[in-house]
Amino acid sequence: MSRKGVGLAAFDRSRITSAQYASHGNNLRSSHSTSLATQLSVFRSLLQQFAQTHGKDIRSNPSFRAEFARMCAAIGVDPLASSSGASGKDGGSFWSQMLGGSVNDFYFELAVKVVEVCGATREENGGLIGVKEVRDRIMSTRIEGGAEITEDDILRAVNTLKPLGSSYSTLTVGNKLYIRSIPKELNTDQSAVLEAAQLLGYVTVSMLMANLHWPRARAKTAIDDLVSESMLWVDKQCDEWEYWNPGFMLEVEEDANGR
Amino acid sequence: MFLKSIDLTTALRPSYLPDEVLLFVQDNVGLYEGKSKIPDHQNGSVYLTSHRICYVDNADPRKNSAAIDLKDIDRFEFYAGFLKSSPKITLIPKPSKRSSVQSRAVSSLGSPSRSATSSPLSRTDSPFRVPTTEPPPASTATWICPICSFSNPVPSNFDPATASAHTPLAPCLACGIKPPLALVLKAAISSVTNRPPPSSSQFSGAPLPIRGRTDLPLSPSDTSTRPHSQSPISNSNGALQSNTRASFQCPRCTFENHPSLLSCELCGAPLISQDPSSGLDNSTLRAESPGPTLSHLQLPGIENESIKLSFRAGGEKIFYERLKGCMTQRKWLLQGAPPVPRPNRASGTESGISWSGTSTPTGERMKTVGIAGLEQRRLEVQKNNEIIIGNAFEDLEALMASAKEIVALAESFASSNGNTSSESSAVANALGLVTTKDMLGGGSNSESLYITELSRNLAEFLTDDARGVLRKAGGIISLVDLWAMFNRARGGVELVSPSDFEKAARLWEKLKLPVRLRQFKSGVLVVQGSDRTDEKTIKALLAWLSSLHSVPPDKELAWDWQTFGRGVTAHDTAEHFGWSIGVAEEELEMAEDRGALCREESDEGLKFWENWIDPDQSPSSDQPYNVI
Amino acid sequence: MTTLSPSTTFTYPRHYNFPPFFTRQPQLTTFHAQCRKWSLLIQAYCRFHRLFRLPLDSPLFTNERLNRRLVPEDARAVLDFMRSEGRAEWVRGGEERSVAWVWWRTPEEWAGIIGDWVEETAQKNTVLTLYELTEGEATVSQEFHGMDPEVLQRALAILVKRGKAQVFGQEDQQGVKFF
Amino acid sequence: MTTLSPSTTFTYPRHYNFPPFFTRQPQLTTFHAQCRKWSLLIQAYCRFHRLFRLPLDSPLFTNERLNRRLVPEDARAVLDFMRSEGRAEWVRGGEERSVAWVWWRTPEEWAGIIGDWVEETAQKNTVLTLYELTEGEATVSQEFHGMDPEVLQRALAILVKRGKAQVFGQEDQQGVKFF
Repeated sequence: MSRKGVGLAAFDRSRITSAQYASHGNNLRSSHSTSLATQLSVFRSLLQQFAQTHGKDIRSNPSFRAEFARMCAAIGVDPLASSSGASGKDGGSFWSQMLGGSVNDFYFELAVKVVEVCGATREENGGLIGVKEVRDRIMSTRIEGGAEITEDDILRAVNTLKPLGSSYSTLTVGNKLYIRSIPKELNTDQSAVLEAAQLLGYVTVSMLMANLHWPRARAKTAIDDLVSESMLWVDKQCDEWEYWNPGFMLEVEEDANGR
Repeated sequence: MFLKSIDLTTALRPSYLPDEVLLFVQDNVGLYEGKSKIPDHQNGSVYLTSHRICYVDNADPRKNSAAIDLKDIDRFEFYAGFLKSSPKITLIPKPSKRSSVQSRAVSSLGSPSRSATSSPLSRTDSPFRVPTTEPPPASTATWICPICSFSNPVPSNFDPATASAHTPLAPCLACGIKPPLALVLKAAISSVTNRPPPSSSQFSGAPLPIRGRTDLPLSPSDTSTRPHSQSPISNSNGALQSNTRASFQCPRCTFENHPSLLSCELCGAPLISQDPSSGLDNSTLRAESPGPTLSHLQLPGIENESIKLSFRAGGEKIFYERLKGCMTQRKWLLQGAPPVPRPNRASGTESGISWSGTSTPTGERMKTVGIAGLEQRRLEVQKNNEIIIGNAFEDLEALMASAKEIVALAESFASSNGNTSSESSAVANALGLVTTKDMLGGGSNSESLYITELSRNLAEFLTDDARGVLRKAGGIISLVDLWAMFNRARGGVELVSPSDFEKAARLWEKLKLPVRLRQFKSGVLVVQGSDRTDEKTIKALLAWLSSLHSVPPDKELAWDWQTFGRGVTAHDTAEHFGWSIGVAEEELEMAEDRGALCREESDEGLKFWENWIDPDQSPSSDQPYNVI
Repeated sequence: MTTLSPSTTFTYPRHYNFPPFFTRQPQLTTFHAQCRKWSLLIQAYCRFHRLFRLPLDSPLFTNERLNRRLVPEDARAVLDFMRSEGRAEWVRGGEERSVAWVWWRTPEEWAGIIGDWVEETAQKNTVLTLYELTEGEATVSQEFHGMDPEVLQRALAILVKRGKAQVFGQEDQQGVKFF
Repeated sequence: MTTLSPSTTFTYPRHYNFPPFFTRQPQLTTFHAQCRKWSLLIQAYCRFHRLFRLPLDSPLFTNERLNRRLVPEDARAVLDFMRSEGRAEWVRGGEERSVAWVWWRTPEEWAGIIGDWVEETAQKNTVLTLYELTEGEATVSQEFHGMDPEVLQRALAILVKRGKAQVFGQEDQQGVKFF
């Protein structure tokens, strides 16, 4: 606006232009909202049609499920946020209304199973359990033809538990994924010990001192802390006590049956 | 007054008779007697069940809650409200002197509300479900799509007479493009001329002999008009009812639908009465009030006044529909009747693609839908048994693309008008599209009725003595475990999401329910009775620990256990009080924090003892002697 | 868990090959979990081999392959735990707490089974000798066939208390009448 | 509290047999009470055994009967507490903070005691060798008999500061003159 209006004329002109701007703003906004409306209806119909053809795929096919969840995360939408039952007056997200809760029910049901497995093994592993072990236990109780469950599903199920208080979370120690169902965190020494135990299934004080160059006292305290949390079991029937990770109870080879 | 007082459960909700099923809940409702308002009955929620209508007051539920037995109601009228006066339903009691059958017959006939369908009269008691057979080829009108020349059936509820620019048209099945209005009009009119006489677009309620008629004149692709943005409250309580799920019977083909469906799965008849305007809060712009046409007989000398229910926040139409369904079913008579068969929810949706495609006035052409639609059509024909996941991903791509656009638009929409000025949000509101991301993903964060009902339901689940969930958990249970237990009890269907569960739990305090949510220092959330306090817990712990002074141990102990007693682990505490180990740890650490306990770490794990190191910290321990 | 496979060998659970399983865990909560696992294993083992008594030096407590052994005093701790669960009892007589009854079926359960069998075979009001009950052909197919005489006594004593039976006769020639 | 019983063995306070006494208490108030109790015990122990220095791995910190132990780093925390009370000091040299002086009697108190003794025995203005002071027959009955030479130095340094004494001579042949 290089031309600088002066005096009353300027005053009028500016009022007119601001009116124009306002009206322009308005129709921009209305066209905006209408385009939003069309987009919303298109999305609704697409979702509806998608639900018809692929609703059950989500439940049965893990790779499809992973892709679906990944995309939702990509656009920052959480289909699991609200219950499917909440398709009430103004509750319930598009997803739950349209997909009829097949996504919700699958993940929440899995999360319930995870909570039950963690609860049952709390005594023997102190609330720290490998995702692989959780999957094995759930798969062993699954009825035939039930949905195939992957570790990725379990991690996603655990993440849905966030709003229920901070006790459930997932963590990686070394190359292994764990689910923690207790609020206490592991300190660096303790996770280093657990990581070392992943190799052979156990650690000894001298092994830690040799590999991690720790003084005996430090190795001993880290191990004792884990033992007192039931996160390590001790085998005293060997010359140097071996501290085993309880997760290995399931991984010791299958064939070694009988004496 | 035929209002009776009712007793409430611990969750301040009407406690139901054994076979009574809750059909509908609606909050902020007021009661009128005759013309005048009933004092302190003006703000509560009304529960419609198969036997009664219960009113639970918000202010003082215990004192002024009331119920009306359906069997006392002679007839009921619907008043859709005008300008400021909110919609009401008037319940006229039976004249107590003579229950003339004649007047009853008149009344049941006399209320053909304007609603699209009135339930067929000759109802066999157990509504046997029509088998979902492959619908026969459409005999109704079809229009040819100008784009892909696919012959689409004219939606059965498309009435050429009242059709106008506003009537939503179903897009073409193949390419998803909205047809021009003229084309559909022409097709519909041409079909009307050559169709058999009783062809009024609205299926009149002629009594249908249920058995044997398989070739129902159904149009396969019946399109229900644009479902109200204000979708009816899914029978929220029904959905919450874990075992018997109240279903909603379709007035036209008596098919048992899932309460949350808007149009019947089988015949597509709209489950709630039609209302052309699709505005969000349609209480203001209402066509004409569907009042009863028949002038009701003035029976002289009715002593008890009629009761009016005034709905101040909508939901009256759904209430009216459900009440009508109830009154016809007269469930309270079939005391011993077998329960309504559960509709199988997963009824094959393969058979009919119920497009609920909506068209918008501007009919903007959507490229992506067209092509994807064509592709989908071809695949649909070829793919009957094996599932091609490949195209599923394609659909997923299309779906996600449009979702992405919405999110982008929603964000730009919010940012463009910055302070979302009231006027622009009003526009958005009017168009029923205040789409923030959470509406798309997380559902509305407003305190919906669903959450409050879930909250009450949860409180009941906890405190109901038969199940004794809270009692068995020792009076305190972690929120995660409760969530798992609650969903486990629902048998894996319609599960409650953690975030809704937590929202419901946070409402207990406001709803003055007997349970509380509590957060420990470590962040763990637990649920406990509202009367539970730390002091009581500490007293219980100390009482137990001091009792160990007199219990001789089974094996030799190295310390003077008469003086010091014994250390207890979280596991021992959990076993003694019935807590979970997690809860036991938290309570012990709380007691330690308050100075009542001290800890011993050893290879036996962590043990807690009475605090003999600093005895004057522990609350006035009754032992007079100072040990140290 | 172990399924009672009709095959000849008893299938051990996977944690039978987990070395620390044979060391009494110092941590009390861990030890409790260890006891629960041993209790299930011992019951399954005895059910499979139809053993009613288990000595502390039973081969079950030694895993040759791992060269690990649950030493008697730790085994005693486990059996004490089972006693608190009502799943074991120390056999009186002989060395104190060295052999235990393992109730993979409690005497009450045995009483029930015998009672049902009597009802099914309509042998009420008839007299059966104890020998007949556990060694006779009639009961070959029954689970309580070849049952330990002492356990049989315990079961019958329960039936007597319930007023469902009456035991008479002396030492080895005892008979029982069911009502 | 513990009385300096003339008998041969040191009597431990009752809480020495209270297992949590050996675990560092996370709750602050309880921890302070724990430190105060340990401080009194350490001082009594050292006074009884006439110890001036205490290493972190001293037998005092291990209770054989309870099979419990105050681990070195917790012991260090207790001694730090005593240092803040003026009842302990880390011995310089050697490993950092691994041995501490225990002032069951502070150097000032020692200076006072020595000063009084000198006065009583009217040995003012006479010269005494350090050795004589702590090892001589004259001081057998005195508390500072057999005192740690370094502590003696500290005590005398205080007297010098107060102008009550004058130390001279070199390394091992030092003497002191009192005024």
